[in-house]
Amino acid sequence: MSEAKEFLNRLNLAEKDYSGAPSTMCQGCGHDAISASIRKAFYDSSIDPKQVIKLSGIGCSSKTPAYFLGKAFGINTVHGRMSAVATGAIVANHTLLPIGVSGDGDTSAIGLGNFCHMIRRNLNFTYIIENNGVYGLTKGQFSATADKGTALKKGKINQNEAIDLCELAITMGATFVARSFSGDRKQLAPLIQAALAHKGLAILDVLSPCVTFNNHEGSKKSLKNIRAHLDPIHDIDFMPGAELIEVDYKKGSETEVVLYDGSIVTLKKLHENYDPMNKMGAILELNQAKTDGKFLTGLIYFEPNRPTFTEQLDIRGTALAYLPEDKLRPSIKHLDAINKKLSM
Amino acid sequence: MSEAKEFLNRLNLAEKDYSGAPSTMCQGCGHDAISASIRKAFYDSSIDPKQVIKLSGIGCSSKTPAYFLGKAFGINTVHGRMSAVATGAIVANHTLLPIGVSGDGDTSAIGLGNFCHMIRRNLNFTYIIENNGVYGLTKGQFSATADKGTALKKGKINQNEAIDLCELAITMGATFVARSFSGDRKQLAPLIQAALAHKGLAILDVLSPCVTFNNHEGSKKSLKNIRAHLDPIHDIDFMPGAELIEVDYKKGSETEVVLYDGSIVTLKKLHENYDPMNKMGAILELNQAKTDGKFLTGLIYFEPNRPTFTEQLDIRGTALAYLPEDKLRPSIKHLDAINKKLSM
Amino acid sequence: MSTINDVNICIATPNGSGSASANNILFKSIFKMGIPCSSKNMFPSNIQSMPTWYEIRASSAGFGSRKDVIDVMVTFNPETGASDVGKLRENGLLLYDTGACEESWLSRNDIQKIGFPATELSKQIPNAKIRSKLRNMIYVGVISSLFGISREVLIAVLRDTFGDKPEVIESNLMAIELGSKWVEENQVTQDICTLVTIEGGNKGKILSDGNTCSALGAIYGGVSVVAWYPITPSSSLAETMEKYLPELRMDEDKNPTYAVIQAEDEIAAAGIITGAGWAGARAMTATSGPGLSLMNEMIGLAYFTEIPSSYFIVQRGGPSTGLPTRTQQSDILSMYFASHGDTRHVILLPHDLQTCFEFSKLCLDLADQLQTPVFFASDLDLGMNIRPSEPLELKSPSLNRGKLIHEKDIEAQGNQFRRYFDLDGDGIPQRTIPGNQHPKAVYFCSGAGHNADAKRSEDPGDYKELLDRLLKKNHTARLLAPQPLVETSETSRIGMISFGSSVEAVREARHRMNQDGIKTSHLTLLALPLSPLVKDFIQKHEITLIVEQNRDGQVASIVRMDWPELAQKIDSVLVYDGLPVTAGSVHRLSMEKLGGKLL
Amino acid sequence: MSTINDVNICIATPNGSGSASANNILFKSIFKMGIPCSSKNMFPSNIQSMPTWYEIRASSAGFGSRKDVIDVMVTFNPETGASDVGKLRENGLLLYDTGACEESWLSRNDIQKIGFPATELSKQIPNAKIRSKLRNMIYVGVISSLFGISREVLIAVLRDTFGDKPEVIESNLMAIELGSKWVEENQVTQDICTLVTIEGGNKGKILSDGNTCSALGAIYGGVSVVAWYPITPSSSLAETMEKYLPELRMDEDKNPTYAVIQAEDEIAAAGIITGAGWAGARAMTATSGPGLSLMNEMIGLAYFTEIPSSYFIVQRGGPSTGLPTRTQQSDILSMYFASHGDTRHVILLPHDLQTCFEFSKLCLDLADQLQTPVFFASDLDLGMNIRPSEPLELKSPSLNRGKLIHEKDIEAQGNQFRRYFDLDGDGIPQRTIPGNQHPKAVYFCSGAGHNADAKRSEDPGDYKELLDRLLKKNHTARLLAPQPLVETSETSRIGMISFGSSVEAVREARHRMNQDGIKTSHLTLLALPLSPLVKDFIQKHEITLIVEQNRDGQVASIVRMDWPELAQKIDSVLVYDGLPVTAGSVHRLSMEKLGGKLL
Ligand SMILES: Cc1ncc(C[n+]2csc(CCOP(=O)(O)OP(=O)(O)O)c2C)c(N)n1
Ligand SMILES: Cc1ncc(C[n+]2csc(CCOP(=O)(O)OP(=O)(O)O)c2C)c(N)n1
Ligand code: SF4
Ligand code: SF4
Ligand SMILES: [Mg+2]
Ligand SMILES: [Mg+2]
Repeated sequence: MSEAKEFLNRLNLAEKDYSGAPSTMCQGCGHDAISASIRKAFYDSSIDPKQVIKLSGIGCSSKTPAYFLGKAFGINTVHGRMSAVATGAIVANHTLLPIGVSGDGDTSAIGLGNFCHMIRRNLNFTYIIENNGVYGLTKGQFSATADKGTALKKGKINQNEAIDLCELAITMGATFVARSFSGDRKQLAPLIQAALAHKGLAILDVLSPCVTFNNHEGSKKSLKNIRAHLDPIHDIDFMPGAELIEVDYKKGSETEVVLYDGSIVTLKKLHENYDPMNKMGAILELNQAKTDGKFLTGLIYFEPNRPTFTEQLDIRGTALAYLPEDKLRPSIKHLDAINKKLSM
Repeated sequence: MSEAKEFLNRLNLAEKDYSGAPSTMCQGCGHDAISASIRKAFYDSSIDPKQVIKLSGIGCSSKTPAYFLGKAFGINTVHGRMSAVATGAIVANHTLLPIGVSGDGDTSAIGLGNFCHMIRRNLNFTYIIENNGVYGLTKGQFSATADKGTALKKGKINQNEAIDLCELAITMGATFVARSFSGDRKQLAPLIQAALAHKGLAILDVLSPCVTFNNHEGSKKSLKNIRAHLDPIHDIDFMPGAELIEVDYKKGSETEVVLYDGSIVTLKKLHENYDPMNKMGAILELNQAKTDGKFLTGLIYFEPNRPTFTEQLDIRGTALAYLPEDKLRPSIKHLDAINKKLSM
Repeated sequence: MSTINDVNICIATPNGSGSASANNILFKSIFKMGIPCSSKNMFPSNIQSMPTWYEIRASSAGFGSRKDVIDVMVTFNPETGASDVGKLRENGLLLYDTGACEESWLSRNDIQKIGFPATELSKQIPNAKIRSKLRNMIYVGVISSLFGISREVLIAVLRDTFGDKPEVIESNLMAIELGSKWVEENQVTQDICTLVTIEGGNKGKILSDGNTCSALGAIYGGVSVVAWYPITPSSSLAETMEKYLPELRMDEDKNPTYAVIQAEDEIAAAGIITGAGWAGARAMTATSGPGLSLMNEMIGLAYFTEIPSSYFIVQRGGPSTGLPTRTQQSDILSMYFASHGDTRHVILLPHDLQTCFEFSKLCLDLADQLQTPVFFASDLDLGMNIRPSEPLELKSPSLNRGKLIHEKDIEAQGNQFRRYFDLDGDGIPQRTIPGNQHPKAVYFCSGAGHNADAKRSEDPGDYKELLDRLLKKNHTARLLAPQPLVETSETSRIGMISFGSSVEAVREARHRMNQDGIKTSHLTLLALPLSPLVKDFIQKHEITLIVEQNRDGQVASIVRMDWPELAQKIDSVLVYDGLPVTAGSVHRLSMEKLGGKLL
Repeated sequence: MSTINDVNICIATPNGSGSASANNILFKSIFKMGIPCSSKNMFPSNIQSMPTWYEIRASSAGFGSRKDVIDVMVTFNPETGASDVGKLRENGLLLYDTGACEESWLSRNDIQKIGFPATELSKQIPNAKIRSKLRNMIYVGVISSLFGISREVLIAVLRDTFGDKPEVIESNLMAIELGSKWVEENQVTQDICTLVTIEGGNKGKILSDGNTCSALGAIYGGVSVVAWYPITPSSSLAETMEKYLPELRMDEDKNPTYAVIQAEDEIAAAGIITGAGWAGARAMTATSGPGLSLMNEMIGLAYFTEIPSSYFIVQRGGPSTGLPTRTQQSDILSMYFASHGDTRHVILLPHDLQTCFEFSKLCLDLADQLQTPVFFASDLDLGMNIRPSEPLELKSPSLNRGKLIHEKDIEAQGNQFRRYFDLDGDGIPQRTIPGNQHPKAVYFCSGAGHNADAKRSEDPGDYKELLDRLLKKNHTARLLAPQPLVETSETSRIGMISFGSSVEAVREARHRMNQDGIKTSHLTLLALPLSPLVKDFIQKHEITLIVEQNRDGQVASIVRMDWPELAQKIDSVLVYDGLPVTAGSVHRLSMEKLGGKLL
């Protein structure tokens, strides 16, 4: 009996080393496909799971961090507050690589305010929204990303305009904003790799059909309708910095974005003149796509050099969580001086 | 002794009929000037105070509804939740004219998520933000509208980009978005009149210097700095619908916007080609002003015909709060039918 | 020994596999036979493929709580099969699919086992798409034949359920017949129980769940603003309102006399009803623990400013996310003390479908009468499990809006109105609402300190007066809220107190204790703050056991706080594993507690 | 009868008028004379022009609580003048500005009155801009001359205060001299009190407030993540940290060993410290009632997932916005039961500057040791009022990180680690943090039901086991938290219990009761849950009065819940008007309570 040779990445890890517990999603749920892309992205980028932390809120989507990278620490927080908890965790240990998964309900409804403020801070964080336009776990009520005119299974019609989380993220100052589709692993996996390599906050709004509650006729976020209206702005490739050195990467293809760790994102344009580093252009294009009833996908906006939150706080070196006692406690001498000052 | 003749409006009310309790703001506080403009707007528009409800959150700004329209019912809610409380009050009684005052801390920090969702619903509400870039009532900490690079009195420098509440409001789908300055009553009062006449949500972001905590050198929201960088997009005039009938208003001046109640807003352009009904144009112009370090003021964006929240809910006729018992309770017959159905 | 109409059937399936419909039909069929019955759905916090158990109990004596013994186990979930088999009582009956069964399940020799080829049989269903769902109907067929549910009853239930979809009725019936034919052809039998039609049994009775009845109660209670945010197990309360309101509450111009708002979060939901309450609408929200936690600040505002508002809390396993699809009564103290500062709240405690219906209206009434947030405290078991009941009865004739006064009232009392003045000595002031045109009607409402004239005040005297009056109002509520139901027996030295979804289990446990020769009295608690009748009851008995579905004995704590002098006369019986409480556990724990005290 | 060093001076001004600085200088001068003294600032929820009262008490016996009698009233606020005069004791001294005085103020004939032309005098200050502010320094001058504060002391204090700004010192001194010269020239005197320097008095002592000492305590306690949202009266705690941290907590590369994050709201602040605690940092937030209400849900998450986190709650007048600048102890139950579900929390109760300093570190320690949210409960009086104290002393030598284990620990215990397993029988499991490279270290943390191995579980047994262990942990805390300080006297039948900012007033009240012939014992409560020593104490006394600054007797409620058998041996003394509690009110209310019981 000959065993099939396993493919290993630069850390000598196989893809299965990036797996987690068995999924409890409904069969065919978009969220499972995203988990698969996440696993692939980490594997392809040869990231050590022990250096990763996983976070989430509450929802079907928010359960998924249990289903990838079982060797990484993870936390399932409360509904809508992943952004706050992540802020604390990342400040406490900025040396780890954090990835978070949230739902559209989690992010755009109860969590909206905290989400916006996390963006402002440019937390170094990859924030994936598994966007199905409904509250899956509570059985299919509209979320704030439900498209106007969409019908619930039971017939109710949504009267509100959907919140476009990409547009909002750009407006709030996000430094990496992408949209993709759970079913498009070829686009999604490199986008996640790029997001992980990005220094700063990366928002990925991933359309992820809820096959149980939002996959009927009349729903704009059904698998069929999304498929029919995808509008990628470019083909995307990602080459991790470390690998570049080995393969002696040949520059010059289409548009390249070099990330701070030397990784290269290659974008083969499908949209004429689209410049992902132009904020106003990105917002215009998003609005045009909305008018056209299309789902613009790809790396929509990118700003490489803004200081991250921990940089703003001057946190460098040892993680705060690992500082030894002698770094954490001022000397008695200082206390004497303070007492002296207070006694005057 | 001859008494000075009082000027009366169409309701035979004098300006003092629009006054409230004496202010407890610091002397020179921008908020007091805004209260004065609010009084003037109501007086000029001949609105019956008994038909008005006033709402606010918590903060110096949020105290001010006590200082105008003493004859109107008012409520001071909790920090950041005016939007939610107003939603309930307006749904309960859509026949009244609601006006709310909030602060930048109230709106852009703790209240941001609820603010965004209120906007999405297009609540029929005039929402004034008295924007001073600090938490006045808690003694001058930065709020989320503090400009990047601004210094606190004690020296701390703000590292974050300010949230531009006008841009955000437009992005979230507000149907009336204006910016003004507490010291510019000539612009502010007609803007408030127009906001009150607007059918839908009107956001007024009013720069309102905090003379106690944010009026020093190094602050971009100091009285002096605001004054020096105001950039009005037009001169504005407002003519209430009711008066039009009387004075046989002559059309044709500059740009006119006719509101649903027949009122007319006249905008004399100062910015070439500015069209307040173009969403993308408005966002571009706001961003340009930011780049130029200017405070764009005037009616920045306007969309006249979107159904309001209560219209979406089909609420018409008698206010829910005033429905008599026979309208509120279904008949016993119906209950019998329900029992029957449940027994099958 | 086979019984007549006494059996507890547990059906174990993965959720989302179509079993809900099968179980429902089975349960309704037994109900339709006139047999006293009840059901419990123990489902996971998940949408598809995780373990669910549905228990159907027939009880000739009419006990409706979850039975602690499983007589029949249907193992349709491979994941839990092995442990499910272990839950069967001795001589119980195991029903399994021979096509999806593991050897280990069959190792018990002290039980009856009937394997039937459900997977195989289901292949005869022509439409392959629905085959796997209809596999569940096969066990319905098997059970109906084994236990004696007639084809006619099943058909009637299928008709009631799928009314206008004959093709659905047909395919379901076909699957049922596959199962029952298999039983008949193979001449399989059991000696657990025979289900026998009771003529006139369940006649006129309804089948429903607490959330549905609460929803109807609120609609009949004249609610006009509903704001909510989805959360299990309260979502179905709001969603049922959304279902019924359009047919029940349109005015003659076809305009709704209500608004239902799905808010962006629970803080907004609470804010919306506070705004609506201030403006004069009867307003409510529905939520569970996590939402309640988020609403604390707004509840404090409504308490301090005296704004009527109704909070329907359907409790689940806490703290935190906890067990979101399991039942508990552990938010009592959270409601009672909701908000920072000195607060005390009024809580209504329904325990069956009729009180769910009635107390919903009462909640809106009391909120108006007391001008404060009032809580309606249900739980997942009461709220979501289907049970029989007499038809819902509209008892209170009209809406009580309390001391809400209008222009003419102000005139009548000499053009005087003081918003926060205790005119009647009951702690409850008069209230006006926006839109009132009387020049004296206006007041400014603020969550900051204020005096009797609603003017802001930081005066220590004004502040203390306000706090004291709020407490007085809470005392008024002791008598205004529904008074407990007391069943005393002259000879019993033991009292028992229960509330909510425990009441039915306690009734059965007392019956068992009575059989053991232990007589007990019972008090059904219907509201907090405690009525003086509770004090009387405890005083009258040597020992009173308070049965609660929480860890900390939350109601008992309140008794201790209120009447410390009685503290030594009470003890707690606590069941808090998340499953609906059984008479067995109440019985056992009560005997343990009494053991040391009386026996 | 004039006293020596016994006087209570109340200065009434509009806030924001520059009086804060004048009052501060006056108070420090008395302190510098070595006289035992204390101060209370009663300020409005407003920035400018509303009534403020600042009380300075000199007490030769060394009592530091607010005095219930006002000996001297400085009426510099026209708005409150009339009522302020009414607060003066008989024969008290009224000081007023003849240029800003109303006739009605002078109608009392049972008091001494000294009017001085402050407005007029202030015109001599050349810089018109600062004239109105410096008008306040004139009363400082008047008082110093009337009561005997020397020029040297005043100059020294001005120097300490304005150090590097000679021109400010000069202008202030000029204003003071205008006042004192006026007294000398007019030969005015009083017979209330003479202030006499006590050599060596206050030597080495510091003057500070609780928030400052808490901030320092947390910094010395090794806090590394602070997240907060501004709210009175807790803001100054966080802001003082921001002030001290840069000088105290930079590593050798000049990088901070901390992060202070001004969050966008309290939910985020709680979320941030929860995330930081999970990741292994010592993390805290500071807030007051409304913020606490908003944090409920996150506190429940931390409780259920056992994440260390520290909540510094500086209490103020509630509920709702309440009296935001007044003091209270009314959030005890809110902290104790924070979050929905069955929860019990640990609360530390500092009562002076040293315990503020010590317990801050202890709070961080206990959070790590118990792996749970721990509350540090201060209040506005303790947190914001300046008082003297012995110098802060660093008592506990090293940080206690509890059962936080690393790679080598897991190896040492045989490569085994079970996150939620009660290894030691104290309810406290071991904990790892992200970054730990041991293959067994990893766990997934969830607020949903989980088993001892941190796997999600809806099993009723797992769930109950978890809830029971959490309660066991809380019992462990009874002994781990600081034990009460007990002063018993053999002969006393009466016990008194107090905590926080009441302790000092109770000390004085007991002194007075002692003078009345009533001996009392005292227990200073330092933490919740209650130590068994509290039980002993109550048992030993016929009656124990629990003194609290809230309406509902919140700590007494907890005593009743914990030890119902003691319930009849306790009673409550409740002061809750928002002002710092006085010995007088405690004395009076205690006597009332005892009246019916013992005397
Ligand atoms: C405070 C609070 N409110 C409500 C809920 C109930 N709840 C659980 S998941 C969820 C919505 C999840 O929707 P989304 O984030 O879109 O995730 P999805 O299930 O669609 O992947 C809600 C409302 C909760 N857990 N906590
Ligand atoms: C839940 C809660 N958190 C914090 C506070 C304290 N607080 C009162 S006002 C205020 C800020 C007000 O700032 P802003 O809205 O900008 O109003 P301004 O005073 O500047 O006019 C804060 C944080 C509060 N009242 N409630
Ligand atoms: S309910 Fe929807 S979102 Fe949730 S697991 Fe199923 S398909 Fe996915
Ligand atoms: S503190 Fe600032 S915002 Fe508040 S009243 Fe004074 S000037 Fe106005
Ligand atoms: Mg979703
Ligand atoms: Mg502000």
